[in-house]
Amino acid sequence: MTSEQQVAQPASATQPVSEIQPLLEAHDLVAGYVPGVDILNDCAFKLLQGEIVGIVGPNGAGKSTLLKAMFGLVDIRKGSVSFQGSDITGMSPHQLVRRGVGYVPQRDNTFLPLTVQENMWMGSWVKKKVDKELINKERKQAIFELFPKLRERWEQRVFQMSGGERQMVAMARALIAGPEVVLLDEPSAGLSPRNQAAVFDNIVSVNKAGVSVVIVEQNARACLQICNRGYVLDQGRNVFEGSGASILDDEKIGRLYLGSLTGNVRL
Amino acid sequence: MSLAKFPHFKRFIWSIYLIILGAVFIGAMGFPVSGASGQETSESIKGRLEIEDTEAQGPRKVFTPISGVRVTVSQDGREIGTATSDGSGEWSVGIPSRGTYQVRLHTDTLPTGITLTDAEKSELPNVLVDEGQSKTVRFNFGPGTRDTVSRLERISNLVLSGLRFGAIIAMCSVGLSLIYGVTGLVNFAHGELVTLGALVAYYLHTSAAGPQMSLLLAIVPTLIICGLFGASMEMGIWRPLRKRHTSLIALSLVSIGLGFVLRYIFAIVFGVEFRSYSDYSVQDPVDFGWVSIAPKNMLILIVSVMLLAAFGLFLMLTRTGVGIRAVASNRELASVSGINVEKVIMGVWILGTASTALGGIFLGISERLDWRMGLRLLLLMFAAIVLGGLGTAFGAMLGGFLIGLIVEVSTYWIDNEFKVVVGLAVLVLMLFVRPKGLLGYRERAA
Amino acid sequence: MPPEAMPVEATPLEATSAVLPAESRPGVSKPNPILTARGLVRSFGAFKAVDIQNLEIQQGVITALIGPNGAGKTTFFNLATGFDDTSEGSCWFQDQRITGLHNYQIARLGAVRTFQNTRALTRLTVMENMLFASQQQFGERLHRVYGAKWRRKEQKEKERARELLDRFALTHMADEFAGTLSGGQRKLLEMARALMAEPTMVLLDEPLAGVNPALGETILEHILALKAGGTTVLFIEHDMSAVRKVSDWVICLAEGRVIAEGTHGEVGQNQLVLDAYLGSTRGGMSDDE
Amino acid sequence: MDWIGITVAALRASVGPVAVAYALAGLGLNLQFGYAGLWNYGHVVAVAAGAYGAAIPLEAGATLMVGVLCGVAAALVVSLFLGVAALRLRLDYLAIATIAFGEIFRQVVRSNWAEPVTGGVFGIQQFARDFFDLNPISEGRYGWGDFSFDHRSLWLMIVGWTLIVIGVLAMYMLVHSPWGRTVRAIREDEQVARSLGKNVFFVRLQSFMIGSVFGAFAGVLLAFANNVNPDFYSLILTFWVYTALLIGGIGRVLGPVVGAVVFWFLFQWFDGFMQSSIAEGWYGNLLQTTDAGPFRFMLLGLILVLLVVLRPQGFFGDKDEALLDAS
Repeated sequence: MTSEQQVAQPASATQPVSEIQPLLEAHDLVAGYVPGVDILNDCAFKLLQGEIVGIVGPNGAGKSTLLKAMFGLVDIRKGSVSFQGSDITGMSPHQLVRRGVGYVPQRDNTFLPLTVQENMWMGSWVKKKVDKELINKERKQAIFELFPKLRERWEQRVFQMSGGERQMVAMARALIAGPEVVLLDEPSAGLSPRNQAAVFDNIVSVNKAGVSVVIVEQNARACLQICNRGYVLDQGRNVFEGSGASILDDEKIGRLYLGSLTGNVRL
Repeated sequence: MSLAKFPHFKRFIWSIYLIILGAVFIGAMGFPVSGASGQETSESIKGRLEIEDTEAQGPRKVFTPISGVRVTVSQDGREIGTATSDGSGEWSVGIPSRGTYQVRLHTDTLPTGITLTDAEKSELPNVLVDEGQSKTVRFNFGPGTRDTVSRLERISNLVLSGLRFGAIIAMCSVGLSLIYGVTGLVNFAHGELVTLGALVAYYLHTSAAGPQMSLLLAIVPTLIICGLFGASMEMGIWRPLRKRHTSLIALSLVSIGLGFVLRYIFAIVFGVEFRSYSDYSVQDPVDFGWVSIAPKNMLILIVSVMLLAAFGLFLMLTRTGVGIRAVASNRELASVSGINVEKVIMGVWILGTASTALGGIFLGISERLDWRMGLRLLLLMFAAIVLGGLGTAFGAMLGGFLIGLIVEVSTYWIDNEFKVVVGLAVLVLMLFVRPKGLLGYRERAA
Repeated sequence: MPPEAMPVEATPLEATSAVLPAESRPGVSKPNPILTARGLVRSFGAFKAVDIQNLEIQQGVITALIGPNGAGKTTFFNLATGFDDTSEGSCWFQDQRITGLHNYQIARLGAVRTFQNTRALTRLTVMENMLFASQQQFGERLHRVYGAKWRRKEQKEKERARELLDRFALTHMADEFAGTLSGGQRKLLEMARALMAEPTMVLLDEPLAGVNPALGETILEHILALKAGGTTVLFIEHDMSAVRKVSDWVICLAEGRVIAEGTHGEVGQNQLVLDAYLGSTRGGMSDDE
Repeated sequence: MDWIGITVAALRASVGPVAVAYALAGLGLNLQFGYAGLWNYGHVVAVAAGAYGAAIPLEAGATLMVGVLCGVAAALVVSLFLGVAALRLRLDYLAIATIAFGEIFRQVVRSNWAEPVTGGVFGIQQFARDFFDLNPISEGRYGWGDFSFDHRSLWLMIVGWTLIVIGVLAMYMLVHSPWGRTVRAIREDEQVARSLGKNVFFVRLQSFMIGSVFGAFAGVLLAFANNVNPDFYSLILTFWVYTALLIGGIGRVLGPVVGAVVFWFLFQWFDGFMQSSIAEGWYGNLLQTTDAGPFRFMLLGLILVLLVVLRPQGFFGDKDEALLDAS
């Protein structure tokens, strides 16, 4: 988004994944909402600079919980999360946003009674130094490049907008703070197929602009197609990890975990 | 015991303790503990006897007081009390309780040359006094050029009075609505915050033990004290309870209990009688043709409107203001956007209690002070925020003015004693017709 | 695993006595419809979440409702069971127009639904959860509370509940608070509870969501057992292998419309369905078997 | 300080007619709030309707039976009206609507306009002669030492505790019947109840109205004990009943009875303690004798706060069943 960010290199095949300093990493996470019930059991996750990583799995596998645990929305009972090499376990969301992590929740991801512009202000809340002027110019421009539709909707209140447009506002809200990485919780949920395709295209362009992306998706196949790597979760555990293509090609994984009709589509 | 699950237990207990101690301390220092607290009835009937000086020059009317006139108050033939008008023409008779009384002016005690405008009106047969009211009755003397009040005049006066009352309700309920918006708390102790503001100002201004600063000067420290009080309540009580995921209904019960605690502390330290600020307690209305209004009330109306407008602009235009609206609309999302929600909630508590306290001071100036003044306003504040839309600041402002207007103007047709009933009826009606309120937005189902 | 559960050997079609419709175009009429929707629309402003011209659900068969996220499957469920307000059109359940009826009235007619997120009544015991569901609670009417009659009735219902709990392997939990059950057990309880109401038709909203594969198999067996017992099943599912295993008929929704109907084989070949899922026309479909 | 005297006086209050009335009102509120989950902050309406409904016809010369029936009928009518209107709302709106309605009711009955019927601010006195004529106990004081009651109180207590025994039995059967199960299930999740064919609104209305009947009996008893005075039926009464309920434990059949007894014990004890300690000059001139009343109310408010925070299950309840704690 901003010029000081380099255009990241996709994880190169020549370098073993383990030797690069990961951007976001989680070890042996145990977490849950209700006391005594762990949704995540020793879950691990790693994201390298510039990657798009997908997290897929059946409903209730703990995909969203993993995302929320890394973002400080769920109490972590065991394990650790680190970002850019420093420990961020248990930090609250607003601290993480300041460090450069963005997050787009699945539902209720826009401020409905606020205008698009006000939503953007809220997204850039942590950038205290950034005055309205800057938002009006640089960042607004960058957002308009990604989501041209928001230009005409700028002064409109979000509750008057359609689902696809709201999803754009939600993503733009997370991006306007200029994060290193955004965590997207089911960005395509509830959208029409055309809008879904547009969302995935948007994610790719966001990534090209230098932001690493983590996506949790039900729509596994569409998601994995744009991912460098993917994790398959079940019952709060990692059951498979590999490049997007390798997950898609794995017959057994496809049948057992990807679960949807698309599990049978061969590309 | 559930102590183990309540990490902020100590802080909680300490803050309750400190709140009580602080209030008792201020009270003990500030209010001379008088035997007056036993004197629970404060209803009275009073008046000022004066005659227009028709020969006076200039645009304003000049009145001459009439002294030494005897007035008798009786009820059902029983004499309650008698008073004689003093040098400024004023008289006052204390009465035992609310009810209907007869007031008779002894025409034989009138100075020579002065007669009643309408000789038949030496006795007023139906003077209705409300609970705690100090009723003013008027006798007209002299030839009487304009003793009949036209309908238009009456209604325009009621509208103005309604706007004044509405401004006070709006000032007080913005805080209630915003606190509901950002935390979901239905705060039944909000009325006590109104009282607190009025009483702290009383301490600083009127009380013999206080610094006795002028009322206008006292407003600033009052708002600071009340804002800090709101902050300490948030820190000590509401935040720990929220952290513990206490249900909203339990929170509202806590607020009810807290309301009791505060209210009875007020009763102990302030006493149960009605009092007034020493400044601005009596002011003659200024006549503007159709309407007449006391300057203090005019000022309250203007200042409130200006402050509310400024607050509205703050909410619309500044980053913090938009942040407050953002937290009110979606707390979770605000937090993941990087907004320090706890900080915003704290800000709302401070702003909310301060503006409520100011509303309390205004109420005290324009009416009177007592330990239950906020409680009496509480349900009207709820009516205002439900009418405007729960959780929105603009709804509370709009609702406040509307409720004030409705309540006051209704007395044109309906008896005075049903004022509050009318306001509450509007609340109930609104809940049935449009629960989301006038300015509430509907969330489109996904 | 419950001992009585039917082994999944016979393909669903062989177990069906009902004759499936000959054609498989959207909105085809079926021999014995139990639930019918005509011109059913649910709109939010200009956006139509559900827009179904014509849809019939056949009695006695297992119908799967599939479609991408946001296709309007759950909204259709809500409309059919009275949990949402229909904007236009109507639904019939066994020749009775149910649009405009209250949701509980529809349930009393015999169409009982479950919810996507399991909803156990946590501070009631498992047994109470079951008994509560029964439609024949004599003592549920206030004026009978102080009579003696309902106790006998309750005893009978308790036996029936116990049988069902046996079938769903929950007997040992009968007197525990439902709040203490694990996620999978809650899912089973919810299904058992729906059966306790003796419905003629059950509408299951993602019965396999959030359950492990082994429990998933069990639930599928229960679904097949339901059909064997004469209950019509309509279920929403994402997992195609599950759909293939149990469903006789598949209906695919996308953007609120029925885009395809037929056996799972036919629907699986349908280009529109593939497009709806993929959002583009890449790839083809191949059946594993 | 006369510790024994204070304690005996407190004990006397804890079983006296007013505590009995609180227990009855609590039984009703417990059904509404504890079992049905209805956030009713206007329970005082039912109590007041019971009191006025009985007092007005009795004063006009109706027989005792007719009077009591009128009281109950008045509560039923009022709660039917309120229930039909308010039970469709979300629960925090229900709280605001009921509290507003309570105040409307009070202001109307105490108004000059209603004075010919309700007695306005003065209320209605001396209407319960029929009730006390039935008193089989001959005049005098009964009891041990300070723990004694006059024949009127004793008669009220006999009737009241009989009503409580009947009420507790009736409530026990009610909540342990299939109907009670439905009520609790609706509290847990109304959507599930609807999906299983239960008429949620109707069952809620039923529980609301039954709760009001208990409130009405409490009102009738209070009216016999203390005459009828409109300002007695302010919102505060509702919250004292809540406090009593919280002390005894929400959602348990005996909770309100235990709670009312403990509440009135504490109420009277604090009062006695404050009176004597102030009289003995414990606080210098910080507190006067007239402050004893407010101070006692303040302490009770504090108890309400601490109970909700620390023991939402009540003094005697089990943590797992704490209804208040669930978010």
